[in-house]
Amino acid sequence: MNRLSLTQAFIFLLRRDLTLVLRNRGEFANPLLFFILVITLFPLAIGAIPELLARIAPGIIWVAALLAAMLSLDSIFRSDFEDGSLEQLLLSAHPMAVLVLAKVCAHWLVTGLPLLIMAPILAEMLGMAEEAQGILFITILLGTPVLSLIGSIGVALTIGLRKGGIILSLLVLPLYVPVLIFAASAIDGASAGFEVTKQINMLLAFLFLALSLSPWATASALRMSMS
Amino acid sequence: MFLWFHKLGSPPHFYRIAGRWIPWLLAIFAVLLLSGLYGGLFVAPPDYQQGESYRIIFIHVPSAWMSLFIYVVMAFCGVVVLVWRMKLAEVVLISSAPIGASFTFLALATGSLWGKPMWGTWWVWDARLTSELILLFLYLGVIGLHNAIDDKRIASRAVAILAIVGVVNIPIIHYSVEWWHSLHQGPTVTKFDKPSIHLSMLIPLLLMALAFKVYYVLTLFQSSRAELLKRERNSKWVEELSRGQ
Amino acid sequence: MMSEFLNMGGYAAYVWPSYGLAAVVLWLNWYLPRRQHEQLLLRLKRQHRDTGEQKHDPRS
Amino acid sequence: MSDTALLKIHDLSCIRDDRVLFEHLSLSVDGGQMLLVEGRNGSGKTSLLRILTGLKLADAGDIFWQGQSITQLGADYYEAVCYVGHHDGVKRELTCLENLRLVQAMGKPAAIELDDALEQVNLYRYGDTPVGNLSAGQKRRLALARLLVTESKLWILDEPFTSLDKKSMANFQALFEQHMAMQGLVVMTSHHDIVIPGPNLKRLDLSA
Repeated sequence: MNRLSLTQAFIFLLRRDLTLVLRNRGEFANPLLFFILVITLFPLAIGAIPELLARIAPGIIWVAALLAAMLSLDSIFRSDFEDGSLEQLLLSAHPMAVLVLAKVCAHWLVTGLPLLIMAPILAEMLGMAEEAQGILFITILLGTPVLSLIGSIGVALTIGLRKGGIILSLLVLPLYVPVLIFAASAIDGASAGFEVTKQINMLLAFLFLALSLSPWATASALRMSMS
Repeated sequence: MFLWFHKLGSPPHFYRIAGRWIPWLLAIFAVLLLSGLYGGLFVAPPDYQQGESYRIIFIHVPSAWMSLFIYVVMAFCGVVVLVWRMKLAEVVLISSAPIGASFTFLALATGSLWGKPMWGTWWVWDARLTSELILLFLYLGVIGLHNAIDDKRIASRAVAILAIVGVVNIPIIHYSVEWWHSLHQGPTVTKFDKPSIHLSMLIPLLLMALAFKVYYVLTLFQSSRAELLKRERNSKWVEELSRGQ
Repeated sequence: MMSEFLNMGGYAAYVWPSYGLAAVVLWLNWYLPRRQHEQLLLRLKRQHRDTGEQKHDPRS
Repeated sequence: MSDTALLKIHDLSCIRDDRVLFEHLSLSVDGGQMLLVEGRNGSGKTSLLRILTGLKLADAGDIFWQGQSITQLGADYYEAVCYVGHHDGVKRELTCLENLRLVQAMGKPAAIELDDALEQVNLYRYGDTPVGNLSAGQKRRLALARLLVTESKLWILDEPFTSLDKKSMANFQALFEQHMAMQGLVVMTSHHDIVIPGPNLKRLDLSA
C-alpha cells in the first residue's frame, strides 16, 4: 500500500488535533477568557464615557485579540514536543511544512474562531458603531490566522528553551505590527464612515504571504530545534 | 572565486587575516571619522531653520543607515549559515547583532535628542523613529534568542532563521508604519527628513557614513575573532596558537 | 570663538550629548569584545601550557 | 564490504559541549544485518542514532542510504526508516487504535490489520483504552507496534526493551530476526545483551 496523499494526511492530522482538544476541553477556553478579561479592564481603567470607549474600542479589541492569540501559541507544539510525537512528525513521509500547516489550522480553529465569535459581543459592550462591527468581524477573520501562522515560527524557534515564553513575545510581537496597524485602522475608518477596502486588501495580502512562507520557516525551525 | 570564499571560511585563516587587517582598519576609521567630524562641526554652515541643532544629523542619519545595513548583512549570513553551514558565517552573524543593536539605539537616542528642541518632547511618534524602534526589538529578539540557546551551533541556526524572517518583515513593517503615520497626521507636519542638504553638509554626512561602515567591519573582525576563539577553544589550531603565544 | 563654538548656538545641551553618547556606544562596542578576547587568550594559554595532566577540561 | 551496502556511515563525527563523542566513524550495514551500538551512558549512542535518523546534524561526515546522502533524500529516506526513541511518541489522550492509525497515516502503511498488530504485541484488549491509562511496559509495546504497521526497511531503536518483561523481549527479538530475514536492517542500542546467531550481528562500541 502506498502512503496517503498530501491532503489526506493534512486532514487526518487536523482531525487528530481537534479530537485532542476536545478530549481535554479546559485548555482552549483560556485564550477566550483572557480576551474578555483584558477588554473589561479598559472601561475600569479609563472610565465608562461612551464616546471615549467607542473611539478606542478598535484598538483595545485588536490589542487584546493579539495578546490572547500570542498566549495560546505555545499549545501548538508543546504537547507533541513533550511526548515525542513531534519527532515522529519530523520523520514522516510527508513534507513537514504541510503537517505544520495542519497544526496551525487546528490551533486557529481552537483559538482564532472563539475570538471571532466573541469580538462583536465585546464591541457592542464598548459601544462601537454598528457599521464598524461588520468590518471588525472581517479583520479578526483575516487577521487571527496571520497571528497563528507568524506565531508558529516563534514557537518553533523557542520550543527547546526552558524559559521560552518571554523570548517568544519578543520575537513575535514586532512581526504583528503590520497586522495590528491595518486591522485597527480598518475598523476606525469604518466607524467614521470612510472607505476601508485598502486596509482589507492589505490584510488579505498578509494572509496569503503568511500562508505561503511561514510553514516552511516553521518546519525548518522545528527541524533545527529538535536536532 | 569559490576557492577564496572557501579558504576564508576556514577559521584559523580568517583569524589571522582579520588580526592583520585590524590596525589598518583602525587607521582608516580614524581618518574618516576626524575628517567627517571636522566637516560636520566646523565647515558646514548652520541650518537657516534649525540653527546648530541639525548637526546631530551627522550621527543620527549614518546610525540609522547602519542599523538597516547590518540587519541585511545578518540576513545574508543567515542564508549562508542555513545553506552552506559555514562556521564563519555563524560567527559573523552573531557578532554583528550587538553592533547593529547599538547603532539602532544610537539612532533612536540622537533622534530624540534632535527632536527635543524642535517639538519640545523627547519622543515623537514619527514614522522613521517608530520603524527604528521596532527594528531595535528585532535586534533584541535576535540577541535574546541566541543567548537563550545553550548549544551555540543550534543557536546560530535558530538566529539565522529569525534574521531571514526579520529581513522579510522589515519592508512590510516600514511601509505599514509610514502608512500609519500618514493616517494619523499630527497637527504640525512633523517634517523630520533632512533639512535642505547642500554640498558642504552632504560631504561630512557621507564621510561619517563611510567611517561607520569601516567601524562596523573593524569591530566585526574584533568580536568575530573573540567569538571564533570561544567556539573553537578545543580545536588543534587554537591549541597551537595559545601555546605558541 | 571657542566658547561660542561650545555653545552650539544655544543647542549645546543636545548636540554634545549626542556626540558624547555616540562616542561611548562606539567605544564600548569596540572595547568589550577586545577585553573578552584577551581574557580568553589568557585562559587558553594557561590551559594549554600545563598539558602534563588532564588534557581536556570539559567545563573549560 | 560491498560499497553498495544499504546504509553507509562515512567519516562521521559528533561533538557535544566541547566533548568529542566520536569522530572519523565509518562503517556500513547491509540488508539482513543488525548493528548493536554499545557504550556507557553519555558515550553518544543516542546522538549517533538520532544522526542516523536525520533528526540530528552531525558535525562532520555524512550518511548514505542506497548510495545517496540522506540530506538529499529527505522524505523518501524517512519513509524507509522507523525510529523508536526514548520517548514513546504516542498521544496520551488517544486510544491505541487511534495512535496506530496516526502512525500509518504519517508513514507508508503496511498491509496489516491494526487489530492483528495489536494482537502481536498483545495489546488487543486495550485497543480502545486511552494510552494515558496504560502502564509503561504497555506504552513501550505500543510504541514498538509502530514497526509492524508501517513498511520500513531500516529500524532505528533506542533502548527498545526498556520497561519490557522477559517474554515481550523475546517476542520482539524474534520480530527483529524475522525483519532481518526479509533483508531489513536494524540499528539499536540495548543494555540487555542480545543473542543473535551468526554473522548478521555487528557490534559498535562507542566507549572504546
